Amino acid sequence: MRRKTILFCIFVSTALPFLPLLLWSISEKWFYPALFPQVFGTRAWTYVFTTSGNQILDGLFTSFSLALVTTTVSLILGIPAGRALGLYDFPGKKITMLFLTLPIIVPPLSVSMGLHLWFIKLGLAETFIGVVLIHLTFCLPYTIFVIRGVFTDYNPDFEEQARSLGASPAKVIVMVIFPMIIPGVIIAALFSFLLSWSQYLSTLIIGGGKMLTLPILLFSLMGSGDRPVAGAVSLIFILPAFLALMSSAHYLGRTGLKGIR
Amino acid sequence: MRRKTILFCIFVSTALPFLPLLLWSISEKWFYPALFPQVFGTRAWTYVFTTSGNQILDGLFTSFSLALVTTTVSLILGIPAGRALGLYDFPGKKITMLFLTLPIIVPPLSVSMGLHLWFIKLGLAETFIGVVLIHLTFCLPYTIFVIRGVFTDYNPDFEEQARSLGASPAKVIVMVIFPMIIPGVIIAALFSFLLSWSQYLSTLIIGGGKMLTLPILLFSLMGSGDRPVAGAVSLIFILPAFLALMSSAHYLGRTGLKGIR
Amino acid sequence: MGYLELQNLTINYGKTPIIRDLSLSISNGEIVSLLGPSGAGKTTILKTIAGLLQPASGKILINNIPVNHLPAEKRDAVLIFQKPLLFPFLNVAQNIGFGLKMQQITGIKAEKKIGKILEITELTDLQNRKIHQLSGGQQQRVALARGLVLEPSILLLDEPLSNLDASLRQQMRELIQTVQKQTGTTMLFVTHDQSEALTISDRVCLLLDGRLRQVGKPEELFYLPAAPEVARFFGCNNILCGTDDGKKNITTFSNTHLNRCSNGGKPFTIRPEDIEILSASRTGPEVLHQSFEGRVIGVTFEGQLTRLTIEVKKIQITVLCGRPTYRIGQSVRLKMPKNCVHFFP
Amino acid sequence: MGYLELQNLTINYGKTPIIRDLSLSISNGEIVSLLGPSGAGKTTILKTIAGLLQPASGKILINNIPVNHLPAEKRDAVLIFQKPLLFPFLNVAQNIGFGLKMQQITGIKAEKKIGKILEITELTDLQNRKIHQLSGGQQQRVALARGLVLEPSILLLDEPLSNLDASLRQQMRELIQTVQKQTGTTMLFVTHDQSEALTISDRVCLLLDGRLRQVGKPEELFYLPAAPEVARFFGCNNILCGTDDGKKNITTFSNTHLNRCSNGGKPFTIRPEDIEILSASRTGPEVLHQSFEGRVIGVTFEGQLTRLTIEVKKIQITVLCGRPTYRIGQSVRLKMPKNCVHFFP
Repeated sequence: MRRKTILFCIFVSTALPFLPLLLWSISEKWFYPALFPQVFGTRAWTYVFTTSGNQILDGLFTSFSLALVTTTVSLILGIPAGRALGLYDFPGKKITMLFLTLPIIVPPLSVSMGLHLWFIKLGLAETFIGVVLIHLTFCLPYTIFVIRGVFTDYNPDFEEQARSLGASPAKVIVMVIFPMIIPGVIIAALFSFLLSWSQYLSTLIIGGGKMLTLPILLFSLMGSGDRPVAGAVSLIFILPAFLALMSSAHYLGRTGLKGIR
Repeated sequence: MRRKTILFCIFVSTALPFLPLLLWSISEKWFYPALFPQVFGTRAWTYVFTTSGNQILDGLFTSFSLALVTTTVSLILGIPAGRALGLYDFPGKKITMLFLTLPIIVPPLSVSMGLHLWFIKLGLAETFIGVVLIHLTFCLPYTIFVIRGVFTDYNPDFEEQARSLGASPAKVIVMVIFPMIIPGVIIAALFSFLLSWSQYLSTLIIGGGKMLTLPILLFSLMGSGDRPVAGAVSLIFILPAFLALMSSAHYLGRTGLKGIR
Repeated sequence: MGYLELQNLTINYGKTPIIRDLSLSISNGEIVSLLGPSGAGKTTILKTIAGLLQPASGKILINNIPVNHLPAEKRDAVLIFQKPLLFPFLNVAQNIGFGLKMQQITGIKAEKKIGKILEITELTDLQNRKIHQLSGGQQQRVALARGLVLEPSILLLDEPLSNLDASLRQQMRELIQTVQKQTGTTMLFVTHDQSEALTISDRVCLLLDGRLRQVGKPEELFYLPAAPEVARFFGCNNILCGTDDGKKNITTFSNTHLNRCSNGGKPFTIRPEDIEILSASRTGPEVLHQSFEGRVIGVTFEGQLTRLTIEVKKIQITVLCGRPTYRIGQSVRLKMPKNCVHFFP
Repeated sequence: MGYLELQNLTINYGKTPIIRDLSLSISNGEIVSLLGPSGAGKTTILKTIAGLLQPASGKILINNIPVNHLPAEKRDAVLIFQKPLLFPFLNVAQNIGFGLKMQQITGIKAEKKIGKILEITELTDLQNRKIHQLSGGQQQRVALARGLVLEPSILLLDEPLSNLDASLRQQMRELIQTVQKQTGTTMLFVTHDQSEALTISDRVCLLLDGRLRQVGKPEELFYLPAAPEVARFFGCNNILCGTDDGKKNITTFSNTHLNRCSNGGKPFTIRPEDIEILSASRTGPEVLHQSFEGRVIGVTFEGQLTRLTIEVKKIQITVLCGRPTYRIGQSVRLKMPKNCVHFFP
């Protein structure tokens, strides 16, 4: 009974915030004292998917490409680094881990501010690459952490066993290492993608208004007061997180959420 | 050699963003093409700590109280929930875990937007409690995750052994459970505090400009263009993260960063 | 002083009884082992005695006082778990002192008690060590000391030797015996290892399928098993139906059917190492009368003993002999000495 | 066909040699065990043969062909690790087929081979199971099958029984022997458990301190140890200095000093279970001449055997006898049968 209560509380408290967004997006009229919209309608969704909503589709594209590139780079650099941190002991490992946590816990606002001038000097401000780089400052450490977690549970003896069973070093990578770490890699990719996807301040500071990502559009929609459209865009904005979460539920369950706990 | 290279890269890439903040805060003049300030000075720091900087000290206080209350509530609710999730198997555990990840990976912007209207209706908008509640939507799941991690490595047999050695149930809590989980609790508290401390959008949306926390002041300073003061405030802003990290290095090392990997 | 009495104890897991109607009484200063296969519910019994589980029915008496209603911390019995479970946030001496602290015993009095136990368990040099600096064997010693320092009437030990490797096991076994002699503590310990139970204990209680099958001195269980299951548990597969000449000299034997005998025989057993193999040269009528001809069909050299499988009239008999001097196919004569033949009661 | 020859193999860990100058040759179809205490470098030898480590010097020949330069995947020897190390992302049949896939053997040919091995290892019913659905013993069987299916000239097994409990160990032991008979695979297996080595192998190689101390049949190592260390490894502590009457009848004996003898004696050993205890009634001069009077100072009932410690002229002798009929303090006469006395070479 006590556990069911806990379960119920958790469920309600997590689902609650998303209900109003849905309600907003299908409302035509919703004023202060009412608990639910007075008039329902599809204006907001029509707006988002018609030509006048081009800006939103562009934002979707910008956000998506930013997140994709950031994630790819994070994985390329993060997998070898995470493997080294997870499998081997070496002097300075502890201090490395400590420094890696820094960008995760220090707010992106400060990091972005700090790097802004240097980015201007290097011609990176207001560019796609610049924004990718600023996103990498937190996506990469996060990826390294998750991959490191994968490799602390990883037994390199599997590789030797495969060698003795006749697998060449190349085949060991493709047929042993890769399938062994793929659940962790998917989680790392997921988080890296969503971290980049949901950036607001850092994109604004380094992108200088040139990179109109979905969160930036969303915030300006908030300011303009068109809440139904903001609600609809907000749902689009949440969609990949939700999709990714559901599709990776299998892996999340399997690894016991080791990567992100 | 290869590992030393990795180490060096990691070190440089994490320390780099904070150097310009320091330089900004002690500069009087720093214009575009120069790599370093042309004129150094203490104007920014003087401003921050004099009467004219009262607003900043107020912001510091607001941020600190918000983070402290959020963390306390997170721990009070998160420890029993995390214990249940970590120690026991029950139907619906997996789905609970899945829903718990939602607020962590869904951007605070959407959550805040979604809850804003309901908060207005409940009279929570623009209040301290309202902002605490919105911070809790992500601080609490995070805390539950970390505490759950602590309890998956925890052996409840310790409690039975203590009972057999003569400890009453109350003494078991104080003298066995508490010291066993304290490193994890410290990490959970730390992350909860820093998560709340660094919130910008959610505070802005729910607080409606009434809760002038440090990040909100910082962002408006950015806009005003007084970069030396922004740099100094930014360093103050980073300080607790840095202090907490250093003071908890002991625990972080001990638990192998299990809580946050 | 330490008397323990269990009266008709039944313990359920959920609603299934796993221990049924168990009665046992242990005298002051005895070392009694509770022996049984893994998963037989041995630990459950210890936890019930310690007060960490409630029995479905039955009484538990410590020093003749019923303790069913007492919570674990108030029972005069300390359970030492299989894993050392030392508190990682305390050092060795603090771990040992934990129980004393719970009893409000502090200061010099506690120090004296701890010092004495440290000496007995040879841990004095390690008293300021942290737990993670100890080896597995040292941790096990500290766990034992942590229980002993409380001078409980009954010390309950759950597989105290199972996590140790061979040489440490020997050391720990000797330590438990030494400690028992020095302190006179009544001990009930659980094990699944028959040689451990036979070596260390004054009495052995064999638990099979949730019931006590036999309680007695080690030699009694080993040489005079109460039932075929007991004999099999101690590694004796020679369960046969036999007829004797009235003086326990077996004249004919056959296989049992579900441990029962038809055609007038009585079920008996003989330990494989008690069967004698007669040299081929002895062929007098007396020898022929009291022995059986068979053929060696299996030889496994196991070190101290060699395991022979010998077929006598299509019945397979296991014999353990010394040096491996027999070959497969060889004809041998077996003798079952009458003082070694045991008819089941 | 499977011949393995190691010539003067030296293996370093870092710069410290851990295996020195090891030579060994194994014939087709033999089961040879590499026995030694934990940490003796046994696994290192297997890894070196398999090609996962490079020796500092020395040659490895498989079927008379030097293989030092070949990478692991091209050597005709498969190493089965101590842990099953089954790939969690493949099912049982896929795990067994992994090596075949690496050799480009697929389709019906692979299926046939896998099917045959599944049968031999009694895994046919489990072939579609996922790894995490298997018990520890089943996993170990799959690991063995995964190596066998490749029909390597040499199968290297690293402690194949160590992760199993007693009854599974027995099953797995029999499986290895059955498989060996059916496939005729040459096997080199590593163990730290002497009874395992003695039971399963055609020949035993005892590795102590990085060197092969003795190689031979199980009985040779057990009864004719080449050195006191070998005798001690097999649990025999009776290492003495003795003089004989020329016919191997020991007339006097004394303690050794660092395994050496002063005053003319020669070091010898006798297994504790080979020493006879004479009944007190036999007192003829011949008996007195060939036996030694002593006093029992320790009795431990261990089940099949009873361990007696007997003091003869202040020298402690260990004797293993059958039933525990002796008491501490009792006077006994020991006889050391001359065919059981072994003088060290």
